[in-house]
Amino acid sequence: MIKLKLRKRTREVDETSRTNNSLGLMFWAAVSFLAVLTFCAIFADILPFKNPTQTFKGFNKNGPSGSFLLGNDGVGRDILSRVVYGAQTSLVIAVVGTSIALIIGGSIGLAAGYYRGKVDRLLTIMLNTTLIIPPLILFISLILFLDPAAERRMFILIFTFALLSIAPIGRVVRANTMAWSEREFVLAAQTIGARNGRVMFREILPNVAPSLISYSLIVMATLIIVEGAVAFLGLSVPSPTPTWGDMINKGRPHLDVAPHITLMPALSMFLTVLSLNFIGDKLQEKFESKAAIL
Amino acid sequence: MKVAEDALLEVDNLRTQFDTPGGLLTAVDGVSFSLSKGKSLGVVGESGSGKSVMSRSIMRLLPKVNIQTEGTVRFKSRNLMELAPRDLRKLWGPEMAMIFQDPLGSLNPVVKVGKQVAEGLRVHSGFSKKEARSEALKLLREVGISEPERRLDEYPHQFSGGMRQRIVIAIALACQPDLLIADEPTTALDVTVQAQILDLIEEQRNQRNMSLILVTHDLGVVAGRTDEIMVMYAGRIVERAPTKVLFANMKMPYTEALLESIPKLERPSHSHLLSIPGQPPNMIDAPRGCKFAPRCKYVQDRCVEEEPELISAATPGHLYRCFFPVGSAESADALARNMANGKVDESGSRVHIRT
Amino acid sequence: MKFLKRNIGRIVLTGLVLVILFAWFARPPFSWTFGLLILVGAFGALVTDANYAARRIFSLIPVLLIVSFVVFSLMSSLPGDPALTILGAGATAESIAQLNQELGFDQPFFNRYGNWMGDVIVGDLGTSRILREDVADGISRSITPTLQLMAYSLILAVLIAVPAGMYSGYKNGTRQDRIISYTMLGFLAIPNFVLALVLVLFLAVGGVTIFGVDIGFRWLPAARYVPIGAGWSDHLKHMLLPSLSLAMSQAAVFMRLLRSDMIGTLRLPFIDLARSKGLKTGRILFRHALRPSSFTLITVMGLSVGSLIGGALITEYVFTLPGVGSYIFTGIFKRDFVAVQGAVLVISTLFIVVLTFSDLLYLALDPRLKHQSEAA
Amino acid sequence: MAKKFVKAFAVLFAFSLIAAACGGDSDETAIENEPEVVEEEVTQVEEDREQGDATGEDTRDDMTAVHGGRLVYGVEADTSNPFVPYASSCAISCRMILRSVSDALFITGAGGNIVPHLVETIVPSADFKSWTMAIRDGIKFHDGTPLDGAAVAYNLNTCRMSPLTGPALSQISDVTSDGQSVTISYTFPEALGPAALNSSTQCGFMFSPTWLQTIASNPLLTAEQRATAAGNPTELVGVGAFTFKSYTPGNGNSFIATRNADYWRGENGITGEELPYLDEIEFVVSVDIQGRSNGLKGGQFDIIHTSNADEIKKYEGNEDYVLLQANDYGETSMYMLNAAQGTNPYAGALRGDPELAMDPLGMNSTNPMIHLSCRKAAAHSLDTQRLADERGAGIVKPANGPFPPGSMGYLEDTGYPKFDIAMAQTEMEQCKIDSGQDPVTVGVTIGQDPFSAETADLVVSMMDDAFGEDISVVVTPIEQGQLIGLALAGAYHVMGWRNFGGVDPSELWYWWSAYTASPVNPTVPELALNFGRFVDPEMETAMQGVRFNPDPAVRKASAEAVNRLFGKNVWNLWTTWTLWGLISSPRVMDITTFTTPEGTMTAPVVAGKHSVQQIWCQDGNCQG
Repeated sequence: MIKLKLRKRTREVDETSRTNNSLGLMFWAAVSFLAVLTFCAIFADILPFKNPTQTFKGFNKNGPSGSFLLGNDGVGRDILSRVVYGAQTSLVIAVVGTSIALIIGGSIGLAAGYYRGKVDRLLTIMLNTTLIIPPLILFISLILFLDPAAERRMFILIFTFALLSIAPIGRVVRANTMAWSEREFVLAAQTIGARNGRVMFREILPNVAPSLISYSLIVMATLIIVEGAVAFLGLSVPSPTPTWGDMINKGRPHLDVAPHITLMPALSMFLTVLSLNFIGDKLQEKFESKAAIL
Repeated sequence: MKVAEDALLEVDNLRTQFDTPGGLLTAVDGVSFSLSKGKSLGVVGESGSGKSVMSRSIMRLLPKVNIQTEGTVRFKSRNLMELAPRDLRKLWGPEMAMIFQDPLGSLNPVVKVGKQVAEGLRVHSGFSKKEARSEALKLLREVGISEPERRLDEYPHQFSGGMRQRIVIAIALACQPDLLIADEPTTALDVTVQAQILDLIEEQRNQRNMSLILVTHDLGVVAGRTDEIMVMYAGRIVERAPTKVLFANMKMPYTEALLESIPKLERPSHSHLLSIPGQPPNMIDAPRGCKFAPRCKYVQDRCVEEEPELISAATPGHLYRCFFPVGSAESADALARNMANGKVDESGSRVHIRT
Repeated sequence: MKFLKRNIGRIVLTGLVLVILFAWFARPPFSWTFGLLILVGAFGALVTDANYAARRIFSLIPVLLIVSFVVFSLMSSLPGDPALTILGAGATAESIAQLNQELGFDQPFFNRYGNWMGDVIVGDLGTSRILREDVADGISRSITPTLQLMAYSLILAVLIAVPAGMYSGYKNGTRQDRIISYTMLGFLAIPNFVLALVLVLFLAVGGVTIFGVDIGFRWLPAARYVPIGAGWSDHLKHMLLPSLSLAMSQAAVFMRLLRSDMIGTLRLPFIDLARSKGLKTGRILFRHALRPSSFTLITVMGLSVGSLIGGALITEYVFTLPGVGSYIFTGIFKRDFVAVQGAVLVISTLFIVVLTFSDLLYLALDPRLKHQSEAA
Repeated sequence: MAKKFVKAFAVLFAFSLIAAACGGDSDETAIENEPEVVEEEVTQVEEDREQGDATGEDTRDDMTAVHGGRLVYGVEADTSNPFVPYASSCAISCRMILRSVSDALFITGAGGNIVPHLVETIVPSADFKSWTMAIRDGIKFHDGTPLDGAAVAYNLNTCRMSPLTGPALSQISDVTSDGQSVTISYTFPEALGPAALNSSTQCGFMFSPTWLQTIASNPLLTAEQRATAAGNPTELVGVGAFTFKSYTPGNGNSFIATRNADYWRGENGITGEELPYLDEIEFVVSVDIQGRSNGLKGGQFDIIHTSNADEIKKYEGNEDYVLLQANDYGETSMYMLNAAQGTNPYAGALRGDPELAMDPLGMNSTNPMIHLSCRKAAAHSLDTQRLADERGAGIVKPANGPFPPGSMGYLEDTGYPKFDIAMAQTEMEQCKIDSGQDPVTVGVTIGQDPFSAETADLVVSMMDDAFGEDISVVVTPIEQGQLIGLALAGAYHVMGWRNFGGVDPSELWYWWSAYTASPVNPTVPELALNFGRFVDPEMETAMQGVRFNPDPAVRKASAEAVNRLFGKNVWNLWTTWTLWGLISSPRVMDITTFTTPEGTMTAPVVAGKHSVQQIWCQDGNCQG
């Protein structure tokens, strides 16, 4: 008995320095960065950004300057506005892809974790099937076989990314659901005769949601990197629509003479992914320690 | 406080504090005692009374982060508090060893038990693999494990709870320690197995002329098994006496309460923890006065105002911390007063008003 | 009869091994996958029991069927005139008709699938009309550098992640822990294609000149593959940068996992017992804490092979390595469906085998599970 | 008299087959072509570039060549598989490989003239309809088969019967041999004759007939022979300075050839020279120019080639490497337009089908570029000077036609639409009416490398600037080696391309002829060498003036007329004159030097290609 107490106490001790109610300056820095980026991406058309596809004659490979804050790329386009519009592409793909995966993977995970037994086994097999083909390879085959002409690339990107994220999200939800459905209040709800659907959505889901949200952020970060990789191979949304991976790829020939062309989109991607991961981590820590207190 | 000349372990004013979000938590508060070679000491107290933390503080096994320990712990005249981790490691095993509460958790689930027993021997005694193995075999036999040759190569999950604790004991005994600290060695075990394990520890202690600190929440466990008993409450020693003296003439109301909570035949064993009404005090912001006062049936205003010192009783070696010791006239008066003003009910139990 | 019944697993396994050996000698690209399959089987038999390993391997069959079906369906949804797309330049009407017949586009879907599976089972992945080469040969040739690349990346990632994760978990909450954790979080956010560019720029081709100061080195090769046969040191030198660029983000993932599991493990009582035995910290961490903390890591390592394969695609392109990634990459841009189809099939099979392997490894590392599996 | 005539024409005429080709790193894809007259020996690279034809000659101080060394050559593409000339879409990388393992019948001289190499003498008949060549005696293929008249005839016949190379040799009516002599008969009087089979022409390279007979794709084999043929078309058996050692297809893999001790120009050969100097040569495919350039800097490659001016520019003034630049044999970079529509009476007449459709599959029906107004609009919208400056690092010049400065037919003003947004918009209004599209939708096919993609972005943005919402451009990247396939099949709207290098316009006729603009062979319904598939009667007339009129003034006027026709009809969107760069470690010597056994100097670089027999490395060690 005393042992248990002691352990719990040391655990709290460890976490004080990190979670201690406030989430820390870094967390808010990350949130602000994402907020600014999202704001710019959403209102890019209204905000005074230059046309991301317009090439400015005589400005090719120029470094940062007064009128082009992040400089110009290999054909004189404004890197700042391309970074912002690239964020649009990345965020749309990541957010929509993750949302679809959340809905599908979440439902599967919830049902599998709640009903257990045969339902669980069947759904788990379904989830695992999507893991069979390595992600990038699956995506590339889809591109090649479904649409080599790049016209519906965005759709395929989102579809594939959603497909790839279903299994990880489903697994997290399943595990969480299993843990929560053991809790007293769930059992209580079941004993007073609440319908399964109601128990799942009213009792379990709200409790699973916090960790699910923080995990989704990490999934989004992953999707942004994968989109970058796909664009780097020249297979993402067709040019000249700006995407970060494409900008990095096209900056590659100029890396030794104008590194900023590669650096700027790479940095944006780095900061976005870092922020998402960081926020996800922090939230998870916080929800976990809360759950532990319960 | 006077210390015997042949003391193996002397603890002086030991204080352990945890740095928690809520403030500084004092788990062990100024504990002093000594233990002679070959003697055994029972440490008794409820959950949260600081006995486990104390035993770890003595071993210096507590993690360093956010934990402060003060005072001195002299073991064979060396102050453990001043020893470097390297030197401590040399003591652990051959000089002092520890047995923990949870026999399954104490064994590494992915290492064969033979290896776990032999490990200390390999590290401290410089045994070869083969020597260590045969020594481990001997140890397993000594702690009463049947078919030890076969079982050396099994994993902990393949053993029953009692067997596991025997293995833990074998591990602790492996390097012939002079001091064994057993921290609630039987709590997680069945009642029938409890006695076997305690007998085993006792038997081994006698054979090896080892000193023993037996930590438990169950006064019944130490009754008749240890030379001395030390009762702890809220991180302090509240009573200490040779076993016979204690049982014959206990002074502390808390000890009395503990004694009453020893499982009786008619009561299932797991209910004993609930048998002292009320909760141990908050160790972060402890009340002034006697820490047991809120739960004490003899409590008087003085107890709440002022904390009693640890004082000697008439019988030699008997210390206690109470203004109204059990069995004295003052305590009888106090109890009568409390019954009169309704603090204590007819059966002698303290009436608790929830706040 | 009784003997048969009791040893059914062993017998089936032996049979399976024989079949696989046959397939191995029949066609080379499957030597890799099936070779691994044999290893997995043998390993499984060793660490658990033959029955369990055989069951596990048998359960792969439906999975492999699903994969082959998915791959084949993709192939069948080819847009436009497949024969023309495949033949490309130099096509004659005769050859187009012949190819259409060969590919069996006049037959119903399931017939075609059946025929194709029949070929695949004996190791015939078809002939790439664009590379003018047997696909199986092409894959078996190009898979060696890729497997090496992946193996080295995994080793590097583990070499970086295990000490970092253990130390960070051990020093949980301290400044050192925070430095390591944040560094790794950073590596998690650097895509491997950016890391590859940066590594090449600064370690291979002399870097950049800023204000007249050269920043960078020419320590390591920037391109090409050197087989082991040409000398280990040369081989490893050429593989170092590609492996490193793949390894870092994996190392970050591994490290974070290990760290959190380590923190959990270090709170367990057996660590206290180990300490009370007077063991050194290093011994406690490596002998007692590492293995129980590594179960999640092993599962994730198996899964990470998937992202390594994807990463290899990019890495091989940047470093001019003739691996399976390059093979697929070229195939995509050449619109070489047969080659891509074959490569995807082989890679997926490989991936599944690796996943199975990591499952069995998990079993081997945790005797409690083995016990359960034996009981079941 | 006859001999003089030949010589005069030999200078002017050269002929090339498909040099289907791909600039792995350039923004256009190349169809390689003929050498061009080099007016003078040039020493100042910079100066020459101003004139439009920089030299590619290695002008470093002469040192004595030594034997030994292993040269690693980073090449831009793996386009050549299989290498057999009759079946290969042989680009520059493939040509370099052919030059290492075999020799051509003729070779381009330093003055752009044609010099016999495997051939000893050549004599035409009186009517120039039949030519007899005497092959040098005593030369053996790597497998020991002697190089005799029969062997040469066999090689030529494989090319004639192949659907790929056949159309370009359609003027040959017969090839006969006797001992060491070969006689080629033509349907027309041919002023130049077989001298066209020089080192710029893949069919000029000789391979062992014994070996060719084991190749299943050999068009001369019967069905039964084909069934048992087990030879590998990549394991070349030639007469060259190096013998085949190994070939592995794919990026990062390589073609390796080792020194042929019995080379006919070696110590055991008939000339008693000591070629080649290198022990081994390895061509490594590295399609990515950054990968190639990094490989050179990292020491994995000893020499690389590129037509990416941006990358070439980075090596200017870098003393760690030797940079040779060459645009002597002028290719032109362009966006090729597919004009296939309607019927083709010219080819139809040959085939007996007056209704021969240009686009039987309707693949080009939605392409707005079949309308002149759309082509003009596009041409007016492109700022070629800007393309040259920003994409060619300012070291290349904007092009206005197929003939670069210094070549016959070059004009200061070809009438090709100049960059003019107002004009572009006017034409676009017409284009919308003509095509019935709004916005006008066009697909652009380009190579998959980032540099090409970025150039395409610039082009698209120029069109956006000019037309705004009126145009919609879809850019599709595809592997370089596959571009040629799409071009041959006519499956594109607009394609980034590089072609039309040559000494004389006459050799370019089949790229532009109406006869080759639609399916040229009944068994090959898709392929056409006139990739733009335009049918232009005026072009036919002008090209006849270039091909068959011996009067230089008439020929020049005809060539200029061709140039003006291109300007007027905008069959292609010209961008720049292509520049090639060879970048090497300073240890590699005499990269472009090559003399015949008789001591005649040959042209150093032909559109990026050069000989490898006389390359040597300092101290016999290329890596140092």
